[in-house]
Amino acid sequence: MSDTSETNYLDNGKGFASWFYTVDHKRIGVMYLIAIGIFFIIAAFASFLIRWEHLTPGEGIVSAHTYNVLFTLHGSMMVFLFIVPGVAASFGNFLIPLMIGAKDVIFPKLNLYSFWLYLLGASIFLFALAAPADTGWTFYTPYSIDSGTNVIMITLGVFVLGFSSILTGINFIVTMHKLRAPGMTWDRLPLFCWAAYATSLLQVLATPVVGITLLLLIGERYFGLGFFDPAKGGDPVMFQHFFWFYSHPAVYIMILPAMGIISEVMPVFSRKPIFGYKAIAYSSLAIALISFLVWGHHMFVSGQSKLVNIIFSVITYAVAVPTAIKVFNWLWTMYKGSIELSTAMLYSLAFIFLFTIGGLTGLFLGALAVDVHLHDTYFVVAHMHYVMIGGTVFGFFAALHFWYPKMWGVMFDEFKAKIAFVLIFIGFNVIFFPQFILGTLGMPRRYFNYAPEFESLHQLSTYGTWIIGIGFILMMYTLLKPIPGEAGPNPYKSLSLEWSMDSPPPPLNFDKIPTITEPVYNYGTKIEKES
Amino acid sequence: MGIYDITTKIIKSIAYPSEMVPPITEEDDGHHHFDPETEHSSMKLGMWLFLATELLLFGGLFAAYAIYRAKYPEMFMNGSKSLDVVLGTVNTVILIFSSLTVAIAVKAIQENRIKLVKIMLWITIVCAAIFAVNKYFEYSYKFGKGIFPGTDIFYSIYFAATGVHMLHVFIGMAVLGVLLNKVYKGKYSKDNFTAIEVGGLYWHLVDLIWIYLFPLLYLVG
Amino acid sequence: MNWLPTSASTFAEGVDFTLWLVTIISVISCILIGFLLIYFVIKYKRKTDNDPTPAITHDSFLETLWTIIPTILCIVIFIYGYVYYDQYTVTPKNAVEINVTGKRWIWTFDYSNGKKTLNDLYVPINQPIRLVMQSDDVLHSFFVPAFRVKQDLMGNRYTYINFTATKEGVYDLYCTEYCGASHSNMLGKVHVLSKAEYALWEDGSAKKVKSASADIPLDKLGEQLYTKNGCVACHSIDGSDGIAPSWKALFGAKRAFTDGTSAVADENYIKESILYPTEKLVTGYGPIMPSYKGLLDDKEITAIIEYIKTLK
Amino acid sequence: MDNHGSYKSLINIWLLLMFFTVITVGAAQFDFGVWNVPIALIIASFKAGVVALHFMHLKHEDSMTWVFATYPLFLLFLLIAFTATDMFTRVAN
Repeated sequence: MSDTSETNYLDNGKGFASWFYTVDHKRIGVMYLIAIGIFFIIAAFASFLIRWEHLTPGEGIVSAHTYNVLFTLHGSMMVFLFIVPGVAASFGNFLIPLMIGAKDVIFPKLNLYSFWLYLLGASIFLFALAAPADTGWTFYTPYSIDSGTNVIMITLGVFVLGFSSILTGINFIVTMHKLRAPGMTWDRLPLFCWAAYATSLLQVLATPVVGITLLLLIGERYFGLGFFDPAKGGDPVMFQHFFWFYSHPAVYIMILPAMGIISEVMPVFSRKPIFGYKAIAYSSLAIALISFLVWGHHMFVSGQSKLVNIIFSVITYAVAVPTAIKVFNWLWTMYKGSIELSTAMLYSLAFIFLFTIGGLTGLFLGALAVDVHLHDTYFVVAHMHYVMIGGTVFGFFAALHFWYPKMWGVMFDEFKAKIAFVLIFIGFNVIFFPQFILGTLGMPRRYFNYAPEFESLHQLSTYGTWIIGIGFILMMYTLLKPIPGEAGPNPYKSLSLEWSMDSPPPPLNFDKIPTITEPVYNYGTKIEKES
Repeated sequence: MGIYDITTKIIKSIAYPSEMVPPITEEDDGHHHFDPETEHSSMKLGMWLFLATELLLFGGLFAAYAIYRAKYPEMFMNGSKSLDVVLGTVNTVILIFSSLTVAIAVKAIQENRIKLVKIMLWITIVCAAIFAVNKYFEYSYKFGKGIFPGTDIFYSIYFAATGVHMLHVFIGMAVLGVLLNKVYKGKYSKDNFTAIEVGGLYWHLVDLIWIYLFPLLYLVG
Repeated sequence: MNWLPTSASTFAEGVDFTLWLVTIISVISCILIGFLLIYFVIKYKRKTDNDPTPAITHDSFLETLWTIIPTILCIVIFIYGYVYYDQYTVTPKNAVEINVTGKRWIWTFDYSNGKKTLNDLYVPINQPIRLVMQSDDVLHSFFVPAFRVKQDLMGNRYTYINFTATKEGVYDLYCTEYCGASHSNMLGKVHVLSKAEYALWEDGSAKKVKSASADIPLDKLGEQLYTKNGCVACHSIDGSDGIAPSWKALFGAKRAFTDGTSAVADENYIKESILYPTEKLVTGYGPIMPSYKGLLDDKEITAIIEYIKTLK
Repeated sequence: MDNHGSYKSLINIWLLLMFFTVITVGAAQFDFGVWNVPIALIIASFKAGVVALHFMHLKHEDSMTWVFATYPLFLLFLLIAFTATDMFTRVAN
């Protein structure tokens, strides 16, 4: 499809080796995209089975043990193989150098090694499926010490994946410090880069703690170290502290890049500068810092002391405020704009709405008295999925559609994509909204069986998976079958740097490093009062 | 908005030293290189970030130590007394000495004194090896007395912390070995010494961790 | 709309109040944001490809507004959450203690009067209760939706729950900390009795409360006991293999034990296994079953044996 | 570029480190009760600071490196502080 004289990054070399040994950040980004896509499909399939099992109370299609394995597989694969590396490693790799005006990331080889480590970790993880773990993705002790399944392999896989994540984070941070084009000052940096920067900070500083925790868990199983085993004088709550010290910031590793994507999409389709650039940029950083201070809100009923519960509850509400600010900023970006409802824009709007619900239901869980009732029920499941799917996955899909012309140089069928969006949006809400009610009614999570009075809500939830499933398939079909013709360098008339070059971009991005002279979201006519 | 302006100032004061963005030099072998000054400062920044990671990796062990020491003071007292202070002290001296030799090597390569670099790196690697051998004797002595990881929480922390540290010593030896090999091949000079400096940083971290582990495990009995 | 379980403890009111408060705040915010989204999309729809747009980059008043309002709401919600939580964590002076043990996948309750029950907790109405809980193996969590109380149990350390039941009835008890294959079968019932009924139960005439169905056939009674006493958590009745031997075709079968001996599963063997479960272990299974000595009387044991006989 | 200090100053630093090693081993022979750990940690921190500042040239690094070198210490403090606060404020309510 490339009839321009210059080669683009996709044509630059053919065959397996030209991809597998590439140091081109765009190709590495695309490889991540494919890999996480595959894991997303596997993990999503596990969730279809889980919901199917819940169509009726009692044993349906799988046994209790298989059910436990399925939710462990779904959770750990979605978290460690899809959503944590997901947006940051795929779109981060593809976009950061393009956006800051660099020819590549600062350590191109390290970038490739990170990808290989990701593959290695994923292989170990998949290898563990020979006797898949049934511990849940949280690996809580002493159950994970006790379980007869292959916990060691799966945690080893996560450990290796963690290193991949750390190295990618280091690479991005240093890239953004050292390789910004002349004139690309911090206050002109695209907000996706700000978000990626905050994400990378979290990856570098939070991941090692879960690394040592999982290493100690392995030691616990091999040698009986006893740190987390009450039978040996250890404390299982300490494991939870260490685990959530990583896993709460990890929630922001998952959501921040999606927030960055929304901050890119909204101005383009509203033809307006992003509202409150500084507020969004700094609230990303603020979230990156405060998110280390709230992990204990996952442990309000775990036997944590009352004092610490109260402290964590206070700080949890502190982290809610920057998030709320972001939502209003995105909203106000549309005010007096010229709004085009493209597929990417639809996903972004859905993101704002669903993420709002996800965030607001977080207020329930942060309130100590209410959390005592709602902890470990379906309410938590629904809340978390509203943030992770309604937030991250919808943001991810927005990115898939938004940068599609840039990545592949062609366009997709907007009409079909919008139908897919409607199905996914409806299906998602049908799955997870009933779960809020199930939760307040007291339906515990991770339950193979349930009481008959919950049947109708469970069935509704299961029907939702069928709708969303059709939506996914239609979306994949739409994206895999581009419409004829070329996209051109800038079909959306965006002003950011990655749209200033050919689509797909040439192998080295820029012939000559550009000099940036104006803010990135310079849309609209200048009638505004200068700050 | 006052708060944003203040934040801007803070962030600018931190971030702007690295504001000067370098040009990119010619592309000879298919992909490009950044100019040496950028590469030098980037690799150092990257290594410092990695050291931050390593520190937090040990952080979990330090946290476990702090908490269980407060919870089981008797056990830690007795366990600590049973460790061999002489061997521990010898290892401390060895490791600090090896830190010195690496620092000298980093200095020497900047003055193009290749021979001195070789000697210093050799000494460092030998020191690391002696450290490992001492640890081997220490471990086997413990095993002989029927003390294993899991005997009690103190010994679990002792074995876990020194074991993970030992792993870093081995990684450090491997890194220094590769560097030494490249020095023999003449790859480094006063214009190209970043790798040695960065490898040295890693070795200093191994020393830093030990500086804390030694008193916490062996001395405060 | 019925989206909350029955409210049957003093703690439930506070929780429900906070829940309603947050719900109202959330619904209003959600409607506001949803409305603005749709309104903006319709009002500012792109008409031509060159619509003029103003370059508004910020607005101090609005930004201050939407920083301050969420902050205030957050503070209010925190305070309510804290106040009611504080009430819940303080033990009243006249509280009656009951010991709770969680073990895969059975709840055991030990009362101060020497009584012991499995999976059924009996409490008098309007009496502050303090549960002193511990786990025998992995983590469990004690959750009674009607009381809005929940607390994890772990080994080697006691955790506590306080509640005062305010409404007679039978309420569900769940384990909410994942604990393995039969996690969703680790269920129980909390019986809130009037003072008079409780006194009756305390007197030892527990059976009057326990089974009003003294007339039903033995094997049917056995079937009830099978679910009620937690046998269901480990022993299947369809022949599928779990953590313990299946009851299907158990009666009359030859059992091989870990010590090399073997026996035929007759009435006496089954009774012995119920009372002294770890004496003779069938090969391939661990010593995990608790003794039912003192928990089941002879008639109930006979009923269970009759029930097993029906499982061919 | 990073041509800081001389060989002699490096050796002096090393001698200082050796001196403090002797001090810390010596101090361990006496029992200061609750002060045992603080004393050991203060000496260790001093040694670690010397290694970082001089051997690792932190003295000559820019502010960004300082941030990345010290922020993990803050996080480590958080991890220990919160976990320990939990462990030692658990009361039977």
